[in-house]
Amino acid sequence: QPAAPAESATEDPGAEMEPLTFGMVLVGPKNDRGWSQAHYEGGLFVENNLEGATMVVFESLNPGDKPEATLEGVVDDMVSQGASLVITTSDAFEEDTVGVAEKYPDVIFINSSGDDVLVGGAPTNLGNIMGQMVKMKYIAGCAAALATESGQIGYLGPLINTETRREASAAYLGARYCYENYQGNDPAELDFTVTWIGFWFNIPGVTLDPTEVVTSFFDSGADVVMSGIDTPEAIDGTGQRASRGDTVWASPYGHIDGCDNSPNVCLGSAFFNWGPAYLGTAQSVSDSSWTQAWDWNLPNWDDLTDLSTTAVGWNNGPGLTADMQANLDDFISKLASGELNLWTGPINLQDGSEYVADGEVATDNEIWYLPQLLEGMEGPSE
Amino acid sequence: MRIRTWIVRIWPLVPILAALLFTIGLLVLFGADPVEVFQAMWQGAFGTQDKTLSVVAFTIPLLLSSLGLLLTFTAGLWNIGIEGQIVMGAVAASWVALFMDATSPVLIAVEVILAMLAGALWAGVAGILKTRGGVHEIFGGLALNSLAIIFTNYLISGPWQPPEGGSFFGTVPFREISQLSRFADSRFAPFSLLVAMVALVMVFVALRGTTWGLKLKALGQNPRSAFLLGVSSERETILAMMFCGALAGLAGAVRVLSWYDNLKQNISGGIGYLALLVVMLAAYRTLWVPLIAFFFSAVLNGAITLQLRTQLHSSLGGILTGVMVLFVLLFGSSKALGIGKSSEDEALEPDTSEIES
Amino acid sequence: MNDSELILILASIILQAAPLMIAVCGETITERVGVVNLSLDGTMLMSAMTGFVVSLKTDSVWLGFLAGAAVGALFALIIAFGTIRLRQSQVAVGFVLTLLGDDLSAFLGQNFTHIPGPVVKFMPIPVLKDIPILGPLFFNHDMVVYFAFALVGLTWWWLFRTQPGLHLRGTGERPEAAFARGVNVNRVRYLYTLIGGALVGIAGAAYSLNVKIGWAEGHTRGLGWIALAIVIFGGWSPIRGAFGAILFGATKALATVLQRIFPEVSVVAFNSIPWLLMILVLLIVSSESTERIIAFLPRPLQRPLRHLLRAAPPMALGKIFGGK
Amino acid sequence: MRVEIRDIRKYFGSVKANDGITLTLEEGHIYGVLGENGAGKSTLMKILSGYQPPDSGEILLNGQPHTFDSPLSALKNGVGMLYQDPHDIPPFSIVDNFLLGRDKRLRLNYRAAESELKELSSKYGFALDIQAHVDSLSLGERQQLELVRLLAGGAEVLILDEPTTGISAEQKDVLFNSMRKLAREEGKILLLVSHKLEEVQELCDHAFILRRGKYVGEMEIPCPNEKLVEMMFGQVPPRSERPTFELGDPMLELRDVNISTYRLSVKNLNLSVRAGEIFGLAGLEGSGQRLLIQACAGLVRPESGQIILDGQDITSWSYHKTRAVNVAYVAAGRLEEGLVASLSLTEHVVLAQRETDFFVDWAASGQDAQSRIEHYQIVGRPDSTAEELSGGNQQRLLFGLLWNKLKLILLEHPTRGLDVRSTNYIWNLLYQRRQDGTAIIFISPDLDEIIERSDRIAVFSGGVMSRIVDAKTTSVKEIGHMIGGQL
Ligand SMILES: Nc1ncnc2c1ncn2[C@@H]1O[C@H](COP(=O)(O)OP(=O)(O)OP(=O)(O)O)[C@@H](O)[C@H]1O
Ligand SMILES: Nc1ncnc2c1ncn2[C@@H]1O[C@H](COP(=O)(O)OP(=O)(O)OP(=O)(O)O)[C@@H](O)[C@H]1O
Ligand SMILES: [Mg+2]
Ligand SMILES: [Mg+2]
Repeated sequence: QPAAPAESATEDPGAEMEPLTFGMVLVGPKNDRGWSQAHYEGGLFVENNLEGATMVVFESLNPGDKPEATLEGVVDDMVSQGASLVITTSDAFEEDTVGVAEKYPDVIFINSSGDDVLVGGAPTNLGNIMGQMVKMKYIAGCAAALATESGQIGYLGPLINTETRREASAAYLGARYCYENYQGNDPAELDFTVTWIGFWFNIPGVTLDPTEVVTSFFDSGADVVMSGIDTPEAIDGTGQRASRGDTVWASPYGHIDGCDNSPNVCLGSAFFNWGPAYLGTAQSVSDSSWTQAWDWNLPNWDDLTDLSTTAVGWNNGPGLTADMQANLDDFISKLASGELNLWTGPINLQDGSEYVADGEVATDNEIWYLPQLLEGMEGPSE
Repeated sequence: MRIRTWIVRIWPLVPILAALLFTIGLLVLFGADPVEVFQAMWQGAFGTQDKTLSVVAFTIPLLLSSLGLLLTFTAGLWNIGIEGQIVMGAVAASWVALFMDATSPVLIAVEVILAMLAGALWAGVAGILKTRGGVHEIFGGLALNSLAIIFTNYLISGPWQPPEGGSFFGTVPFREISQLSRFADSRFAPFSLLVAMVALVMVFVALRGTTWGLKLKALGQNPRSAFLLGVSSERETILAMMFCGALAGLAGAVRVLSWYDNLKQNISGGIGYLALLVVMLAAYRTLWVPLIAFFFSAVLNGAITLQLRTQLHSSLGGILTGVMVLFVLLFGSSKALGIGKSSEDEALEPDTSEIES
Repeated sequence: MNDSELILILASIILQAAPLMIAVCGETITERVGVVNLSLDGTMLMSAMTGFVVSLKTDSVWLGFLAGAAVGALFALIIAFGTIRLRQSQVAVGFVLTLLGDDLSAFLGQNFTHIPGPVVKFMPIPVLKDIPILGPLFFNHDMVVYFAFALVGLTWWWLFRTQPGLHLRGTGERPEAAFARGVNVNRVRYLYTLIGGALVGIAGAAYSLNVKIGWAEGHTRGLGWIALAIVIFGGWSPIRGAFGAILFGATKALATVLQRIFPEVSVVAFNSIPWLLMILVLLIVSSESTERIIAFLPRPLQRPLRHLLRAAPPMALGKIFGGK
Repeated sequence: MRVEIRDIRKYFGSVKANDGITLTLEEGHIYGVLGENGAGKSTLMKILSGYQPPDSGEILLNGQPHTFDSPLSALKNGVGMLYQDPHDIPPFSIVDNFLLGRDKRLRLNYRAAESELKELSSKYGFALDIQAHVDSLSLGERQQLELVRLLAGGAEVLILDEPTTGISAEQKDVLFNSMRKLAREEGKILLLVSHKLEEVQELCDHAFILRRGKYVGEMEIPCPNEKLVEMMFGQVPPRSERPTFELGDPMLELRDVNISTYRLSVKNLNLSVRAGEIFGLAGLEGSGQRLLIQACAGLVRPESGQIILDGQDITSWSYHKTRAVNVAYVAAGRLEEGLVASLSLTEHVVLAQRETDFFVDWAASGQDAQSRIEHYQIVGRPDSTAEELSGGNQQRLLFGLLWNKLKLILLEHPTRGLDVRSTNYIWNLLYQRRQDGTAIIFISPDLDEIIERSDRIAVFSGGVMSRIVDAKTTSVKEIGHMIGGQL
């Protein structure tokens, strides 16, 4: 442990604020260019902006990679290293987090993307944080619709659950709107196919191989692929495809620099930015003002790439042409002003049943717990 | 001559040390301080009572699988399918734990029995594929491993998914009564240790003191002769596989009933493969297996703390064990290297000097 | 699905099968000379990682492939030394190397995961690529694919039409006879085990540089085992093996397509198709009952069918030379 | 060409295979090399042909010392050897097999090879089907193929190690004629390693005798057999007379049995063997006699017909079921199919027991093993492994493992590679078995053995079984012709 915190504490004007050690438990590798890396960078953001804060990281905590490790064991270690805040960054850890929260009542636990607080009955030292990725998915979907010439969009889905259904559907809503209003096409003609690989990332022999799914999207006529998985196969595959002379685009997911892998085919990436939320939590924990909450955090509409404020973001890609960009900006401003709410009825589920009645607007809960994909989307719902 | 016999005696340690040196070299390469590393690993394994307990707890499924493998190895079989057999055992146990209503002892009994059955059956499939279909158990096993994991994923994302929707991460936690009672809220269930010890004794006796063990040995050395001497190759092959599968299934049950408390995807995470290494490092000697299983478990658990303390990639544990087995395999027997070769040895060994040189 | 789309899909299958074809050729050579290199899965992970990192640092894919080949040869050398000189079990050494390669690649490659790097240039062959069907299928690819096909042909020719090839096969079938005819059995085994390993290494690099661009932990996990199975299915012939590789690619593509056609079926179900097929295929190749079924068919059919479906491994495969 | 072998020594640990052997070979002669099992014949020949280096000693060709680092270098210097088991490659086509190791050019030149093969084989009166694969050839043809290969390689000195075991009378004549031709007309030197004095007398003009690795003398042939035998064994071993025996009721009956594999099919076998009878089956390898034995043992299923043992129908029973009703099968390959190389004698005894109880009493089994070792005069300890035993001792062990009170014993090549002493011993064991009314059926490539040991004989040729002849009235010549197909 560095000696720094001690001094910084003395220099610190805000007196009794003692240096904070916090644990960060990742479900995947900390450099997966996606979900886990975003959390990890969120942690770094805290370290850089909170005097004396130090992060203890544990990556790839899942039975497949670490049969010998358990959340409890890891948390024991973190607490023994002085952690007073532990962030578990997957709904895989929901139950276990509740468990350790009860075991360590005076340590604060954050389970990102979990919903115990929303459901109720969670221990009082446990909170949930999630960003409203759906909003960014609207944008990603819109960008896709603006780019497509064949009218076929492929969505590379991970596994099927409420969260992934929610985000795929959001992307579809955005796409349908822009396909109709900016491209002036009949939304019924938009072909939006979701293919689920079976997990958040590629597990050879067990999931579908994302690279192959991407290829088969293009082979079957799609010219835009959106990624919903943790790793960058979509953008990589698209880049390679483009290098073979096809005009194709991709929209990666999860990390702000998602475009870097091959910029010129990239429409932009929707990403999580956990920094602000985690910083807030860390501060409130260290000045012991933290209170339990279920935070579904909003983007900063004024600047979707401002890492110090926005919870989720959209980073325009080099692949966008000028007029695509113009339309997209217009769409974003509509969303920002709230003049446009894509969850306004009539919205039907994939099986044709009505979900949001004409003129109604879906509630947060309805959006969070979306039971199926929406009408007009192709691909399995269950 | 003195020195030579002396070398021969301490030789077994040489590969182990070599493996350690290799790993240290790797650490230095990545700018880590070996001392700190091994301290951290020691802490992680035996620093606190909880840690020691989880080392023990993790040892048990590993030990059970290794014991099973002793049988298949003796019969000359490479039961790589053990990974899938563990998974199927876990699935069967989970099924009972999730859906059966009974008192705790009954539940546990049924869970254990079904787990063993499931593992045995899954192994039996590989066995039959070999004896009837001529499909080598390595490939049959690999396919069955993936199928088992895919099957789990189907269950936890489909029929067995938690009410709030399948997330592929696991089923709901089992009721307390359907889990093994643990020691001092650790993950170590004394019952499982008991079972493992019984298994150890049984395997030891089976291999040393029974005609069945002898049959397996004959089968492993020369199936054709064994058959003509009255050993029913098919029966014994499948039996060996199924007994191994049963123990693996048991290991799977221990995984879900005491290590975890629900069925997760890829519940085994390579314990089966690890067990193969254990048995190889033990040079197929029954009594060494428990020690080495424990050692492996300690190394891997130590690697957790290692990662937390030093942020080093936790595959280090795997590398250390892997290199160790490789070196022992290659340089383990001083005879193969021509060191301390006694004259009888030479008489028994077919002469190939003209080709060797 | 119209037929132009079908051709596209087939072309992609061929592209993705190319590295597998290379690996299969490599292992076929190794096993033909009597050595089982079971470490393919670990070897390919290591070479995929090394290949990617090297080409990233040197910004040259060719050096990447070279490095991959070197790693493959190194692993093969360990196998050869351990089993030819030290007389250890080929399966044991191979299996340990498999697991070791997996962990080692994860450790050494930890700072290079999921980052962009150089890729093999697309290189359609001018005139040929415009031939109707065949053009897009075979001549609209990159060096890796062309190399794969060339390699398959070359390997076949070398094995079955040349004097060294005869030495190679003789050594794998009956080393003592080959020795009696002046073949230096162990040198030949070292040589071809290394060559085979190098090819497997190239295959690994071909994944990280061309087919599954980039590196990540366990990037090619499982494919090595698949390659080993395909060698058997290929009856130790590079050409049959190449078909096997393409067939395998096709079933995986099928799994993807089926999900779109049957959304109601559980997504996971389709992922099991390749494995079920693997079992089935191995059954056909090695099961006695296939022999009986063939025996029922009219005589003229029997020989070609046996040739197509059945296969016996080289007689001395996995055996140590010098034993009684 | 003149070959001198000077003071050759080769030790295998404790075993002195060759212990200072010196011989001289002159152009145009056919030499016999005689000696009991393990005398060191094969070892010496392997050294002369460059397969093994000697520990010490030297080989001179025309006065020049030569060291052969491989069989090929020996062949280059004109020394070629035909091994006890031909060193060819069964799965190969004949041409591939012929080409392997021949021309140095990259591309294989099949046309040239084929014509050369044809030319040479016709020259020495061999009829080889160029298109066939090696594994479809009979042992005799495989030897011919090897010979052709050696001659094409320019062999001036030809070594044949026990070439006549397992080949037909015709093939033997062809072989011997070609050998004479090679020596007399082409002035080559030939060395014949054999256990069969008759052959040596028939073919050779000079014989060397080895014993326990040492050179014990040489003889001009022809000379009385007794002298040779005396030199080989030190003293003349008692010639075992076959005790006459009163045969019992039929023990085994085959009623128009048909067996077919996709290699060979044997049609309507009818045969009745009586209790205590010894029934010999002659024929080239792969003529069907082995199928018959294996059908009786339950190792192959007959297509149709009945096999009746002591009144009980055992048609298409499994091997183990058949075994349980006291039918024993002893295969040809000892360490391949019979013994487990790395298991101890005790372990073999335990495995082979009639009914095994679940737990092993090692102490008792050890004693059991020891008593068998004594009873069957096996050179070994209860804890020595099967592979440490010598060929003959392995065979003794196999017999030591047989249950007593058997109804039927099926034997393949019961005395292959054994010297007279071991052979007699084995047969005496079998004669004793008849007392229990055990019927014995055996296959042997050695016609003398068949005629000498059997009561009745059947000959197989191309899957057809001949009429059954009486051993007392038939002759090697007659059997030889029947093997040739004149049934
Ligand atoms: N590779 C070997 N390792 C150990 N001992 C050997 C080896 N080869 C031969 N021997 C021993 O050397 C002695 C001579 O063997 P060799 O085969 O030359 O006898 P032989 O005269 O050919 O006997 P046979 O008539 O049975 O063929 C035997 O005791 C044999 O066991
Ligand atoms: N490969 C081998 N490994 C170990 N020992 C061997 C080997 N070959 C031969 N021997 C030893 O050499 C001795 C003689 O072997 P060999 O098979 O030549 O017997 P033999 O002299 O032919 O006797 P027999 O007449 O019984 O065949 C055996 O007792 C055996 O211990
Ligand atoms: Mg012998
Ligand atoms: Mg001999």
